[in-house]
Amino acid sequence: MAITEEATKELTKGDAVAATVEQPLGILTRPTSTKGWKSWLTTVDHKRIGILYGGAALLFFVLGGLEALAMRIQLATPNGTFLSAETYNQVFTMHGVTMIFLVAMPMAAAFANYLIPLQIGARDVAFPRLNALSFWIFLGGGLFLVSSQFIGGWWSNAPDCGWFCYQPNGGVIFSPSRGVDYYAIGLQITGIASLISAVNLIVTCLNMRTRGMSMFRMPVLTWMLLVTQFLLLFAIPVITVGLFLLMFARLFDAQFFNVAAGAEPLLWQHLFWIFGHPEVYILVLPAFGIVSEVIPTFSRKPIFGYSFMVFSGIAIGFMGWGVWAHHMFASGLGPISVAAFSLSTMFIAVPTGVKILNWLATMWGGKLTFNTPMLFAVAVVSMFTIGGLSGVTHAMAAVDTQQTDTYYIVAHFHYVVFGGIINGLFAGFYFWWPKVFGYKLNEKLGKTNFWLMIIGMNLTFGPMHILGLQGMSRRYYTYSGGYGFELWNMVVSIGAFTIALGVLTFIINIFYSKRKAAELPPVGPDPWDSRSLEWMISSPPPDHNFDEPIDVHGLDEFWHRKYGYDDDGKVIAFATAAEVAQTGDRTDVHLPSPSYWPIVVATGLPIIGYGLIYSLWLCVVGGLFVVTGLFGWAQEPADDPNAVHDDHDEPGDDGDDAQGASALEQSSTEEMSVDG
Amino acid sequence: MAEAALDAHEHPETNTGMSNSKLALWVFLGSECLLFGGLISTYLLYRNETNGGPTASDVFEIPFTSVSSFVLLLSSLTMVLALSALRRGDETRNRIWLLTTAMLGAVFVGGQVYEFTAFLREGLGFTTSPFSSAFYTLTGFHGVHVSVGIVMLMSLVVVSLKGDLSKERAETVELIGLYWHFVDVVWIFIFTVVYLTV
Amino acid sequence: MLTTGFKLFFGLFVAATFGAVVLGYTSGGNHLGPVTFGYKGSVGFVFGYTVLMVAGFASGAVGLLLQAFRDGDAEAAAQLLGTDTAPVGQTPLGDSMWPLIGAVAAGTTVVGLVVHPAVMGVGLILGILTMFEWTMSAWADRATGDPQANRELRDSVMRPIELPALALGAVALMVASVSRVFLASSANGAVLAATILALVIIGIAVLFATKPKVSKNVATAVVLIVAFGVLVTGTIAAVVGERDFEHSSDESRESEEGTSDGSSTDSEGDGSHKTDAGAEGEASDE
Amino acid sequence: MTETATTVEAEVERHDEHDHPSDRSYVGVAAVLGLITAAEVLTYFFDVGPFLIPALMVMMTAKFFIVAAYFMHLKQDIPLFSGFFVGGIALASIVYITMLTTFEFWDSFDF
Repeated sequence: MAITEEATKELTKGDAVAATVEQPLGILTRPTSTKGWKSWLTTVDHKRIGILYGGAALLFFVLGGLEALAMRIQLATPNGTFLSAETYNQVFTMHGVTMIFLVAMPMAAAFANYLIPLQIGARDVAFPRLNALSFWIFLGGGLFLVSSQFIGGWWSNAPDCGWFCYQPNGGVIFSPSRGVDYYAIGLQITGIASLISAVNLIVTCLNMRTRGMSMFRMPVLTWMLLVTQFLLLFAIPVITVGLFLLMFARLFDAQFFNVAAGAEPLLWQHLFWIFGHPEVYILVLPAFGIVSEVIPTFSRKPIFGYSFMVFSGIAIGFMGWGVWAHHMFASGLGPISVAAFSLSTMFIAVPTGVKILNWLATMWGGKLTFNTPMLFAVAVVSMFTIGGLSGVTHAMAAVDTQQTDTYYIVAHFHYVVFGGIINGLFAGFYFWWPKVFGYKLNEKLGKTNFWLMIIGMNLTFGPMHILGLQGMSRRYYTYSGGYGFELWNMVVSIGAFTIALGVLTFIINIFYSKRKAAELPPVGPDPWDSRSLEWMISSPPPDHNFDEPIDVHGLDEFWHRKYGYDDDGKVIAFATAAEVAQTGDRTDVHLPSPSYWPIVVATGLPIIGYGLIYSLWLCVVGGLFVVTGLFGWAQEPADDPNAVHDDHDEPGDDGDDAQGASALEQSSTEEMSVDG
Repeated sequence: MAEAALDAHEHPETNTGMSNSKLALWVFLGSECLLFGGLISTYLLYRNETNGGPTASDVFEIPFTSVSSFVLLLSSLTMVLALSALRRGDETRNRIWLLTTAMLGAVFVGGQVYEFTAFLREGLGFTTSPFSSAFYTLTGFHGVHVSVGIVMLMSLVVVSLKGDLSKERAETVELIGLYWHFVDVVWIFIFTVVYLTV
Repeated sequence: MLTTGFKLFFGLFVAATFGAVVLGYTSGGNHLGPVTFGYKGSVGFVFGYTVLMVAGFASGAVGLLLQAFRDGDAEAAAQLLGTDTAPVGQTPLGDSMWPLIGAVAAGTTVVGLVVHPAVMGVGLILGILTMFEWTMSAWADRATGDPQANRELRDSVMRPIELPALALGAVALMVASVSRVFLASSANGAVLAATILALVIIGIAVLFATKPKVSKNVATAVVLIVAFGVLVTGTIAAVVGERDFEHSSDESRESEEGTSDGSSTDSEGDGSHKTDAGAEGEASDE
Repeated sequence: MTETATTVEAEVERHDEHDHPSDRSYVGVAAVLGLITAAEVLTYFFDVGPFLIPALMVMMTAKFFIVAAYFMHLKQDIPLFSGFFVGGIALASIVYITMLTTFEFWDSFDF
């Protein structure tokens, strides 16, 4: 409990203290640094954790993108020899797993972590240390998965069963390498991270809103992220069950998927898609939320039909649970299931359509500014609509049976995933970049980035519809000439490299703009003339977020502090952002203290994972990390009583598991407390 | 500044009026329902897939499992008694009941180990059939939850012995109690669905 | 120059070693065995020989230590260090039980060498534990100048390891013992044993809860007796072994309700011993 | 048995929100739970014919609600908590039961 720091302080005050106290071994005391790389390992600040999430996800994005390029090199021409069949299986599996679990989900988590507390006017999330824990667990799980590409030989041990890993194809007989073990364990680890994060953010949204911020005054982004967290909360356990069964089946010869013993391999498909369909919305709802922030700002109009937006999001969240079997039409479910799920799938298009129409209505009659974030946001609206429509086509079971496992499916979900999600995330990057890092990304490079990506994606995924209808199957590592596949495959590959160029432009833009930013004036708190609370504080925000808790009187509080209406009902500005915004120079705020324990606990999990695969003894080591970490965590107060002079937290040391840990996190609820 | 401080201290309460930890625990328990639901469903799907091995009615020993169920139920009672004692500020009784809860939990887990060993001896291995795999996974998973609960309870006892578990920290006991009751509720399901309907 | 402490322990050393050698010969060892620790030739009564030898060498080591530190005499220490006064010792954090546990560990390891590898394993684990804990305590003793701070420092570092280990250990022992007892009983005996065990636990708890004024010593004693009883019964049950299980299907094992069931119901009422007796009877019945 | 239940309920209801039920009422609740469990176990020894499954389900649900309401004090806590619990269980039941029925029934119909 870092008691020694307190004692040194006493000495400087000149109090008569009996003992001379020296700093004992540094690592055994509570971390205090707020600068340097070490501080990033121990940080519990939701903003820094958000940046960590984003950075890690971006790295995985590049990795997953390289895998996509490898596939496109292989398929650009008939009878390609760039990848062997075995490697190709691993590459497409890792591409899918990486992009979904290690890019799209954590990227959304980055926005959620960074923005939710700011948008609801909170000082931090409900459990800052759990927040750090979920990031480190995610990173550990991600690296664990990726390590399968190197451990035991270059691309010989990665999962090779496709991202949904159907059984018994993913069993030991058909997939004898350790790859599927990595898949099963790695995804369980990242699942734990998502679950912790979901609990944390749900509590944050329900419990930590600032005065006057009722649920229906929360920005649409926060709402969508909240719905996402609920979906995660309930969907993650389902896939955990599935992965658990898979793990036991592979490692300990359990009979869950052994048809010879009377098992039903469809069980896996059900469990996977009960998770998998909500997962689709887990991925896309944050992007919807981002678009719902960007479009009103650059249309200079409030969002059209706020409550419709929110309720359609909630409706999607609910209905997402009733459609999973449409992924399984080709598996012989029986006509009634097929009919029922076919119907429910058509219905889910309704709330999605509501959203599209509301975005259009928001733009309708607005003063539109087409800068990079807006361009990406509009791209989401259009591209996602294409993806949504092709999705409705395979709600018809008869059509679906023809399309299943062809490139038509690949085209469809990439229009959703790339057109909807990645574009949405890029809109978010360009939009909040000045808030997070204090400088704007260059517009010219940004627009280049946008056009390269939008043209690239249509070149890549558009022709895939045709290929699919022509009968080209997905997941074949090569094809023969003479079936009419050559032209479109070449186009697709060219498109893929165009996208890669676009992403490269983005990365260049980051560094270029950072260098340029030194010559430009600071961006100020509100570079886009926006509407929600995060723009009311300086850019980048101070550690403590808000100097004073903000009193919220309505939706778009910040905008209403800048603008009002005259007698004729016309909008007039009566304050500038700089006048309204907080300065962020307060220095006496009691913040949650950094902690070593999250990273200690998180380190244990991949070790346990390797242990399960290679030697159970390692599990003991990993378990030691986890248990020690949790107990150390539980006895460490959420905020260091010695960090600030007012010691109003009872030093807690109870020993128990995560629950007890969260009991202690309790005190961080009161992080808003300020020493007078 | 002083006002702000006052303000901040006057409004420690949360939007829902409930502490973050308690809310978080309930959110977590909601998620656990899906976890156990999935395992129970797996079991229900495979309950008759015995692959030529022993069936449920061959091995289950209802009288013993009934006693186990009673023991777990009893431990739920002692758990609330522990919490109620601590809320009154009665640390001694709190300790007594916490320890009792842990011991009863250990008897339950001991019974499960016994049961597993007995089933194994009678030819129901983990890999015998989909039924056996599903049964061991479900009940084993529950057993692990109970064991984690016992470890937390024992830790609470130690903390209490060191004098660090006072009335003000009753919520910690409450949270662990909620977890414990949840595990009990799951067993109520398992006992009926798995054992009594063979 | 020989200190009093040294003399005492050296005497013990000589006596014990001599005793060990004699024992080794007289109980059937050959002429070289007992003096080479059994390396060249055999030792008769191995267990007794080992215990005496270990006692002897332990005494010898302590004697040498005492000689080296002049029986802990402050002036002598100062002389040795070449300073005017001996450095002021720091207040240790409190009573240390690690020397005791360390001794037990050493003893267990040696006995284990002779008796069973599992016992040796327990001894080794205990020994490693002792070294680790002792080291950490020693470190914390000197970490800062403030004993209070030292204690908290030690706790903050060590409790996350100690607490779960202790809890896990206790749970594991209890679970292992209880399940052994059930396994040794007949099917109905197990039902009975579980019932009685639960009743005893709750009975004791109710007893304590209604009389919270019971002195701490009595409470500790009862808890220890129960724990010890459970452990001993578990060990006995483990040694007795599991009952015979019929492989697969067919459930005709209801017939084995011995008389011991009845006897154990009689003895309900006063504490764990009786349960244990009951369960034990159950065990030996098979 | 019913008598115990009603007294318990009455006793609990007399307390206001900040007051927690007394130890005696907890013991009463446990007694009720014990009796239901005993009834459950009895179905194993006595044949109750076609009512077995419904009876067991009813008793199981009753036990669940009693534990949740009294031991987990959802009765006193805010409805939100019950919402999470009931929501989780409802979602799990609907989704998983649908899943199980697709294995058993849905392919036996012919159009």
